[in-house]
Amino acid sequence: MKKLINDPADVVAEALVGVESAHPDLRVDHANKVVYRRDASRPGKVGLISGGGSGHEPLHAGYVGFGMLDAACCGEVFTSPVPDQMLAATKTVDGGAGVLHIVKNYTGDVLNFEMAAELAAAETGVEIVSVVTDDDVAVQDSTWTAGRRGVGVTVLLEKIAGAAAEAGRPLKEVADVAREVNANGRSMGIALTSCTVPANGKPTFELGEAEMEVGVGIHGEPGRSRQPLAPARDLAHVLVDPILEDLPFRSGDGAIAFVNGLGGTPLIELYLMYGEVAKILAGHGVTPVRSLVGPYITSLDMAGCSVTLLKVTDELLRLWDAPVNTPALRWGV
Amino acid sequence: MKKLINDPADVVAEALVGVESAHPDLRVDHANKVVYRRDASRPGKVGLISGGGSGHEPLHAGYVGFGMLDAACCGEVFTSPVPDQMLAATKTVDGGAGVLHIVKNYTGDVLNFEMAAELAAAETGVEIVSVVTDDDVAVQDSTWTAGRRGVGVTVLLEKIAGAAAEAGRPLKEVADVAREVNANGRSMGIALTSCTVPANGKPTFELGEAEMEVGVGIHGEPGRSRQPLAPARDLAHVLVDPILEDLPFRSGDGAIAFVNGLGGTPLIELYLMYGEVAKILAGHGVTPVRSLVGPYITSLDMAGCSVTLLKVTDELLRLWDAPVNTPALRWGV
Amino acid sequence: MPDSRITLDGLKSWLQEFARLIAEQRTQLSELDAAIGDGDHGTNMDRGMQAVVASLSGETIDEMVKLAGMKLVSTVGGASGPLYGTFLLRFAGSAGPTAELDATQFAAAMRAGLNGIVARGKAEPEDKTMFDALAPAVQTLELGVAGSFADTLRAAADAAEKGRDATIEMRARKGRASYLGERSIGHQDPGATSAALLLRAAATTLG
Amino acid sequence: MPDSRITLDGLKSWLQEFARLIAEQRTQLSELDAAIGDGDHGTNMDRGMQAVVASLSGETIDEMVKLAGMKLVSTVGGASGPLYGTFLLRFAGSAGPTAELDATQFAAAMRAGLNGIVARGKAEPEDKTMFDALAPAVQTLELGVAGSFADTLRAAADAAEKGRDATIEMRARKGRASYLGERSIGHQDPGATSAALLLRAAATTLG
Ligand SMILES: Nc1ncnc2c1ncn2[C@@H]1O[C@H](COP(=O)(O)OP(=O)(O)O)[C@@H](O)[C@H]1O
Ligand SMILES: Nc1ncnc2c1ncn2[C@@H]1O[C@H](COP(=O)(O)OP(=O)(O)O)[C@@H](O)[C@H]1O
Ligand SMILES: [Mg+2]
Ligand SMILES: [Mg+2]
Ligand SMILES: [Mg+2]
Ligand SMILES: [Mg+2]
Repeated sequence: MKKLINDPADVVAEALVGVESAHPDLRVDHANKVVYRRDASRPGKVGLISGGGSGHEPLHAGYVGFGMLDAACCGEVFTSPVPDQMLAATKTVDGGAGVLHIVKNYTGDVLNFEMAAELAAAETGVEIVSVVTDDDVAVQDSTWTAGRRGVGVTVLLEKIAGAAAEAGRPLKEVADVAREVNANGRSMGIALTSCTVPANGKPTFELGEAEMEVGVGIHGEPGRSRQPLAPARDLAHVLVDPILEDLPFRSGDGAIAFVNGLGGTPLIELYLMYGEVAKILAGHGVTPVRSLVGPYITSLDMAGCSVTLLKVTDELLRLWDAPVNTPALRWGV
Repeated sequence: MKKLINDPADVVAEALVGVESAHPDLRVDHANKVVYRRDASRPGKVGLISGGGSGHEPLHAGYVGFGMLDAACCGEVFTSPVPDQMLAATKTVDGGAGVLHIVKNYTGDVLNFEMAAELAAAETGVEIVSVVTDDDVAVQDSTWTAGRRGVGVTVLLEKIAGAAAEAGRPLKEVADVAREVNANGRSMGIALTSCTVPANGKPTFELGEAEMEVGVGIHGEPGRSRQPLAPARDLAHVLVDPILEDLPFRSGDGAIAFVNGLGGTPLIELYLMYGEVAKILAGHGVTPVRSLVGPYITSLDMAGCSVTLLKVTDELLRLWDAPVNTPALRWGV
Repeated sequence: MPDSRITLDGLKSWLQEFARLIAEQRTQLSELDAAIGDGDHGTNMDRGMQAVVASLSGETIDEMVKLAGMKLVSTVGGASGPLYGTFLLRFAGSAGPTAELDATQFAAAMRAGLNGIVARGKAEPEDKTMFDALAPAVQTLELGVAGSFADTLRAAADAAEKGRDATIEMRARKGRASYLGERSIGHQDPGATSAALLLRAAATTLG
Repeated sequence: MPDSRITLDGLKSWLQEFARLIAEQRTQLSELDAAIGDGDHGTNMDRGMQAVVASLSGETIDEMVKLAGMKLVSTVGGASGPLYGTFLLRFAGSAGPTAELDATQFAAAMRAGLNGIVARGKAEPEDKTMFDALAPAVQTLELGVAGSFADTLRAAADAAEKGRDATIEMRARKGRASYLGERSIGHQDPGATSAALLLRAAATTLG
């Protein structure tokens, strides 16, 4: 394992030291490992919190700021945070208009957020709505599983719901927008290499020199199948086709097209993939009205990428375009 | 070699297809492999062009846009572009106020930009000033070498000179600002793994499981020495100490502190490194008044990082803070 | 069953013994999880139970067990934190502010705990989870066996281990292992394995 | 030396033979570059010379060689593109709009080309560059040797090869290899190697 770290046990705590030094607009509660907007809470604004295991940076701490999250709860690497963290965050960001919990659909995350919501409601009466993202089409048969995993759509949802909250909309509406994003977004990923969890010191799984894991999860969970590595133009089909099968687009629909790097894949490859994805979309008459290309929800140092497509209405697009000011997404301000 | 590509020979051309689809604000001249601001040239504004071998994305194409570059000339991977590209770019972006060439100090880049400048001057009489970045303190004895390599400072220079040009300053002043940035910035990098050039198909160099290359170049050039991999807190000294020796800061000085990922290193490690760098700076009384953390000048899939420190005046800081709207750097707009 | 009073100290020993077994089998639990999950179940439970035993206190059973449950929730993370935590919290709620439980009250508290796990995790039989080890054990405690309370506890621990072993052939439908689909078959569930340790610890300390 | 007229066709053959030798030794040139540079010198030169021979045209020597130089500049990239390109452009300028060169004019054109390389790259003797192969060859052409022009050309090619070999012991002070410092010693310079091929091609085709 070759990493820029000290003791593997301290990775998250020490990365948060760096986040705090690098971003004066953020405030870090080191005891609870929660990253806050410096100006949280804001009276009358719905509070947005998210969180999960670390190792997916910039998700979630990189999305804390104006127009997006009010707080991010950072668990240990690939381990969901504990309820105390979300409890503290919920209480801190509550500006009287309630708090939205954005939770990726993993049993650990769901249960820990759920307990936090119960505790917070019991302690303070704050109104909480949880929205769970489950956009990973790699997990198929959902009556037989814990349900689809939450992946790339989470980024888009945090931005769009964040804009709705920033616009002063009430909790119910912010939650409805969030659910609409989740319902209209799908993702699929492939890994070219495994990630290496610092505490384990060795790759989570082994892949042959000419193999890829199709449908990989962002914690290195196995996907649909292991297949021979193929040219980018074929990989784009491997990623886009199952999404289009699952979420029928009609010719003329607009989409936010998001090609995400998993951590170890450089931007030149992601742009090349984006070109291939755009070609396939054009073939289906789908217009990528907005794009996002880069490492936005990663799996430590895993090489590979994921594609997320979000079918958008004019309203969702307006919210996407609204100003945002976070370490990882910024425009209009 | 595991990459998201088609034919290795087509990587740059196909990545540019993706850049064009993803960024409607940019225009791509595919024949010349030049990326332009859609609104170039702007009458009366000094034109800024840069370029170099590809494989360092987002540098340079990711810095084309309002407040930064007018055009980026993309060479083949790690091969400098040819004069035709800079000639075309220079002619296209010239708005009557002259053109600044921003060139990283590698013999190939310098010579090709130089020929382009001569050809452009001969053909159109456009006024051109070239500023060469040479900030890599890993290359020591410069009377015995082709001089220091241009690395991280290039990113900061493109931003700051871009702001000066956007503010309508004349070519001489824009060039002076650019030279001031180069004179006050230094960088140092380490590699944990080699990069793999698509056309070669195998790593450029070999590193043992517990080794690092100290002072590596962004094309995988050898550095000062090969050393055992060490904890991040020691690596921060390996990177920052030679910079501070070379560019004496006085206690109270302000700096832009830039921790750059080389392509294969995830953000969580870069933030951890930033925390370590900030501690060392604090020990010297140097205040990181602004930060930049992420993969901004990369070496394909190389794991590792570099640190760049730029000593700033209020004026440089104002230019840094000025609005910018490019794929990779955006704020204030 | 007048020989079956369970005291505050007895419950303390139970949790300590559970912590000891978890620490002892930590690597094994994580390896089971690595095969069909994310390889952290042993680390998670060990971190939690060490924190629990380091802070064991309280004058009544509900006080002590509630504290233990909260501690587990605060330190484990992952799926097992809220699940085991809820188990203890509901156990405490059922036991109430008392210093002793009889066998019937103990079985009722265990049932309440199990119901808490189900309420939280929605596990059904044969989903390949800790439920599959706990459910037969709780049923054994409720029905009792011929002989002493100690015999019942041992029978419950045996039932838990049988339930644990039965998870090998199951296809996971809950938790991370469910992503594997068919490929989860043939592996023993880590949560069921730690649950069997909880019952074995009870047999060792409460009988 | 009335036997030493160099025609347009002769120069064409020269460039074609140079392209052939580069293509033949492409891998070897890149390997030399991999040791002390970035491993692309063979690829760069081959790409460029293939483009040159594919577009050879012109009625006069300056026209043809200028076109060849421009083509090289437009297709090579890297350090060697502008350097070899400038060499040919200056050669063309010195030769002028003629269809033939005599030995003296040829030597003068070669000197002009070399001066172009120096003007562009600032190389000094023993910087471990193409200069170290070209300079002794040009000098040989200027001085001539006893015998025919063909003998002079062969002597020039020999001088270039000797210069090339001498780069092995030099420490690079120009180009990418200079970053290696001491560690550049012991490796033959790729640019000097291709320059020796240019002179060998001249001996083969112009003599
Ligand atoms: N919905 C559920 N209901 C009951 N038990 C569950 C459920 N989901 C997971 N589990 C149990 O949790 C165990 C995994 O725990 P652990 O590895 O600590 O958490 P995580 O999966 O978050 O890493 C599984 O072996 C299983 O027994
Ligand atoms: N300043 C210079 N003057 C003369 N020749 C040079 C100079 N710099 C480099 N060279 C020559 O160029 C060769 C390398 O060419 P090439 O590999 O094609 O370019 P690059 O170094 O840009 O990859 C070196 O071997 C050397 O002979
Ligand atoms: Mg886990
Ligand atoms: Mg090169
Ligand atoms: Mg687990
Ligand atoms: Mg080279």
